[in-house]
Amino acid sequence: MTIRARTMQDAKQQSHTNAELNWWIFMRISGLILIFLVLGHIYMTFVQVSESDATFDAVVNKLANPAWKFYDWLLLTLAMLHGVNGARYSIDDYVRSRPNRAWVRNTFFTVVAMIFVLGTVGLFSFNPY
Amino acid sequence: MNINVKILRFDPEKDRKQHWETYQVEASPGDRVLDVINHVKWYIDPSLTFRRSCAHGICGSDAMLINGRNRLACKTLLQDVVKDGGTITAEPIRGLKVEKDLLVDMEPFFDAYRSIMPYFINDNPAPAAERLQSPEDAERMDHGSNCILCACCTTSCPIFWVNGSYIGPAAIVQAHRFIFDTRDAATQQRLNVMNQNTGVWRCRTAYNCTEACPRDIPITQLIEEVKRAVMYQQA
Amino acid sequence: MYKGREGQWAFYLHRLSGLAILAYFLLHVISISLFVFGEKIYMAVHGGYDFILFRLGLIAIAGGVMYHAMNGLRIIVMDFTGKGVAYQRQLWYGVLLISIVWTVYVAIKVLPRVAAGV
Amino acid sequence: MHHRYDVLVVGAGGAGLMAALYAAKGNVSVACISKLYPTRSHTGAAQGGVGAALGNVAEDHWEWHMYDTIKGGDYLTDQDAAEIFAKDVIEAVYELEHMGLPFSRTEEGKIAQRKFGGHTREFGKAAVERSCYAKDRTGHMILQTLYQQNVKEGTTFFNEFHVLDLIIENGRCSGVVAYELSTGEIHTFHAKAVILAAGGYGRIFKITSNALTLTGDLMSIYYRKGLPLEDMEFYQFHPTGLTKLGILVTEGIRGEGGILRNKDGERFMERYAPTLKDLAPRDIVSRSIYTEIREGRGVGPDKDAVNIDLTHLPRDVIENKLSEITDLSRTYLGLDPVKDLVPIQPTAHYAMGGIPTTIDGECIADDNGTLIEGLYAAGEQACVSLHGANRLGTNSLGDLIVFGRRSGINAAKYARGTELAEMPENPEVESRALIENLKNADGSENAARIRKELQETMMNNVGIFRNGPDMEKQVEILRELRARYQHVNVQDPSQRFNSELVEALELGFMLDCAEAMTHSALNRTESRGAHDREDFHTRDDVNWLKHTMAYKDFSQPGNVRIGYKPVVFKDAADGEYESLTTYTPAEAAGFKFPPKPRTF
Ligand SMILES: Cc1cc2nc3c(=O)[nH]c(=O)nc-3n(C[C@H](O)[C@H](O)[C@H](O)COP(=O)(O)OP(=O)(O)OC[C@H]3O[C@@H](n4cnc5c(N)ncnc54)[C@H](O)[C@@H]3O)c2cc1C
Ligand code: HEM
Ligand code: SF4
Ligand code: F3S
Ligand code: FES
Repeated sequence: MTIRARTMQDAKQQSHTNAELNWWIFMRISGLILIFLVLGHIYMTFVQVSESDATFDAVVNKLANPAWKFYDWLLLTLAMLHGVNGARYSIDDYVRSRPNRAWVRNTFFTVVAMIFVLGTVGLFSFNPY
Repeated sequence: MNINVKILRFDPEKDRKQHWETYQVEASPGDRVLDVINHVKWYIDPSLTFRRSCAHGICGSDAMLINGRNRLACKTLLQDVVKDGGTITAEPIRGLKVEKDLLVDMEPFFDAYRSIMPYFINDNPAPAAERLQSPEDAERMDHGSNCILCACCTTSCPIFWVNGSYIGPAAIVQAHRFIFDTRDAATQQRLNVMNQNTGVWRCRTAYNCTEACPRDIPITQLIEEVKRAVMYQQA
Repeated sequence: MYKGREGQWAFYLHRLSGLAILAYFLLHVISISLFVFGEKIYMAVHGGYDFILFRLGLIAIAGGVMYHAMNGLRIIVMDFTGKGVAYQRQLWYGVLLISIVWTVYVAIKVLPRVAAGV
Repeated sequence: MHHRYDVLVVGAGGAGLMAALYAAKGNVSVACISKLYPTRSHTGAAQGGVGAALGNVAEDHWEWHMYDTIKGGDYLTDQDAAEIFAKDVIEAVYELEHMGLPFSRTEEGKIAQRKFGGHTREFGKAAVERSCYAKDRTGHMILQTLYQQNVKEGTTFFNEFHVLDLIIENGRCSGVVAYELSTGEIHTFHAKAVILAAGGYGRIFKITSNALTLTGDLMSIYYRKGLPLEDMEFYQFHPTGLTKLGILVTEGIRGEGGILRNKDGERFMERYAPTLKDLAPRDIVSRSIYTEIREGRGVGPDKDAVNIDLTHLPRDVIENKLSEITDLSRTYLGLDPVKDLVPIQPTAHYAMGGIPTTIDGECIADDNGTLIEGLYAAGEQACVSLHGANRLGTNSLGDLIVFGRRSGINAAKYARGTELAEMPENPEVESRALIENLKNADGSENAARIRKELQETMMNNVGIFRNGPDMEKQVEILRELRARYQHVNVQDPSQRFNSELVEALELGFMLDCAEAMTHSALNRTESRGAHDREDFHTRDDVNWLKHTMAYKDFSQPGNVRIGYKPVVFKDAADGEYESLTTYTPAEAAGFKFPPKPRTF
């Protein structure tokens, strides 16, 4: 990623996507929504109740309600995308060599995608009653 | 007053690593740091190497890390950074290859500068006299055109230190100067350069650039203005 | 270390808190999702949550989230208003204040339970 | 290493960049060699503005500008140069604007203009707004804009290359030899035409507004070839430098209404220049300040300064139109011009003299006006003799863009019509020897000490007021310093970035400039413009209406041979130019701008 646009032509060729702009906007919007989701979640599950109260039954009970299901899923998705993109910023900054960067990024994305699938499946597929 | 001047030295022909060297210098509080460093070079160790020219903060040659912050040595008075018997430290600016002592390779910095098309573009035939521009519009370029390309900002940016391809605040300041020039016709293209993944989006608003700028340019503010301009242009 | 001022530390803390939250969040999702595999496994893992250190760590995470959220707001304000940039230092001190008050509040709520072991 | 270009520009200040730009427009290959990164050049320090009779604020005509330039130059100005200049500079300023230069603006959106010392309407009646400015950083904007345009045109730059020698054989210049700072390598540049634009040499004085790098390199190199330096005795001391530091306080400060006051608070310029007062030309103001100081009316601990008073100006003017200088005095003196008086003292500022050139920028080799083929010069280091005995404020930036452009265009034209001249064998031997001598010298002389003595003695003996005995003393001092210079030993043996070596080389160049200046000044037994002799207090048009040409006399170190060149005058009939070396008032009747007593 060297910066060597010396002419207008180069500049045009190098700037064909709005990806960075879109992610930038997404970080802000998702951040705003996450304020309510995350802080609400922490308040309800950690401050008000003990973590050890998060028993199997408690979780199961809560997730029986579709509204909570949706709340949790939105939290999961937004936090995942927001956090992963944030981590990408860091990777792009600190991992300087191009091959390494691609490698680190891809491994990271794969792992996170798996966790995301796990989380989503967990939320929706499981119905004990 | 007597002060210690601690300088991070490096001679590419002798040293494998940078090392500190301390010199005792007699100086007065109103002296510039550059005066003291010159004193060391002229009367103590002539091999000490750094850039300097104008000696009053206009040419942008002598950006260095003085007492842990980027400054121009010729625009920093001793009284502002050290007391009698105290120590000042001088290191090369960060993020660029150190060539010798306080002198670094400026080419990457100027490469970034050149990449934003830092020149007026308007292919319409010019009038016989000047292109008109209101005083208010001229004022929009005031901050951007004040830049002396000293690199204090870019080399104080935590992103620039670690991310080799970030174009850096100095180049964005230059872009700002042209983007907000009502006479210029290439706003679009420059915003596109700013929209690259090496451009404005790398800035994490750390403000080191703004704090470091010897010309008091509100750099972060200009960067934010460019970010918004890119966004509105794409919207 | 470069002697940056408020902005630099705001940025480092934002990044650090963001990454820390992400790390916790990923673990959290994994552990929660384990109930797909049944109560036994789920509870086995969740037993670990009783560790004192872990629960103290959670207070830090809660504090970090508040810092990250409030500083995120600060960043958004700076991005979209000139005033935000002009008052970025004051805003940051506000962010710190809120984060500390919240962390103390969380600690007061949670610590007795940790001490009591429930 | 060996390089080949059609046109080679030495120096990347305003003059060099302008020349490179216009040479490139002439469809030839161009390279620019500079010992500094282009944007570090001292043109960036110019604050006040560039004078051009645009008439945006008040009625103005190029003839008025021409007259002011000639009168300001105390009639030593070549009037053909002044005419071309006053006409061309208007177009050149518009061209800068078209290149995007961010000028300050009038309410109608035109380029803003303000008053400046010595610029008048109707041939001296009253001050006129002629200086086109961009806040108080006009030079900075010119330098940046010209560099930008060169980036656009793709000019090849060799930055941090120090030119050490010119290759001239049989009256033809075929290139230069340069030392590359980063590697210590010697490069030869082979070219059809070479343009010199390496700036001034103010560093030979102790108190100066000039950069540490302004050491007169190319003047000295020219002089070492046995070629003449013109009018070296004329060196301008700017009236307002920050005390002790010499950092310039722009004249714009007086253009905006700043007032000079002595220790009694008196506006003393009313006594010396009743009409223009604080806006009189620089030589007059500098001398007036010095007279005040000498007569005990100075301020400051050593009573060696006077105050500039801005406190009556609106805050807005001080903060905005004069932000640069406000910033400087806050930074370096801790004084706020909004409420404090700022102590100033005259500072060595500008070389009127230098490498003699024609109005087309061609370098002149002797008293008869023989040209050196393929060699051009422009900017402060050249002497077209536009500024005569004293330069008017804002005329230097104008000089850069007008004559920088002319030499660029002419060099390209010349290069298109010629082949590369044969290079002598081993053109770099002398440069190598120069370096080897410094690296292997015996003795233990310290270059910095010699330089300091040079600067102090030049300031005292060849400064604002001059007299025979002091200057004779200085001639001896220079001989002695030169002898000591032979024993300067560069201790840093390194090849790469050997800045000690560079400083030692520069000291050698400075000694040459000081020598040419001192001899020229000693020789001119009159007072004219910036050259003020206490022992010859009046201007003497009968004997001294001529340019001095100083040649190095190789018979004995430290000797100088003096020659002369006529001054160019214009007929009242507005046609022909005529050259004069002597003058009687009767003859003058036929001239448009004949020498007159200078009052302001
Ligand atoms: C503080 C200050 C304020 C001024 N204000 C005004 C003003 O308001 N209006 C006005 O009209 N004039 C003003 N002047 C005068 C004017 O700015 C200068 O005379 C002018 O800028 C000189 O330009 P230049 O291009 O000749 O040289 P410079 O800009 O000095 O450039 C010299 C160039 O030559 C190069 N060089 C030198 N030696 C060598 C070498 N050996 N090898 C290779 N390269 C070399 C340098 O690297 C540099 O690029 C001011 C001057 C000063 C000092
Ligand atoms: C609670 C509300 C949140 C808000 C308001 C918020 C806001 C933001 C904003 C605006 C950014 C962009 C920073 C910039 O561009 O300079 C950001 C970055 C980031 N966020 Fe959040 N965020 C929130 C929650 C989270 C959560 C839950 C996570 C973790 C899963 C997270 C992880 C990150 C990371 C890793 C970054 C990148 C940091 C960097 O590059 O410096 N954030 N956040
Ligand atoms: S913006 Fe300021 S700090 Fe950055 S290069 Fe320009 S003058 Fe230097
Ligand atoms: S320090 Fe760097 S992160 Fe942005 S605000 Fe300045 S460029
Ligand atoms: S020496 Fe010119 S900016 Fe410091």
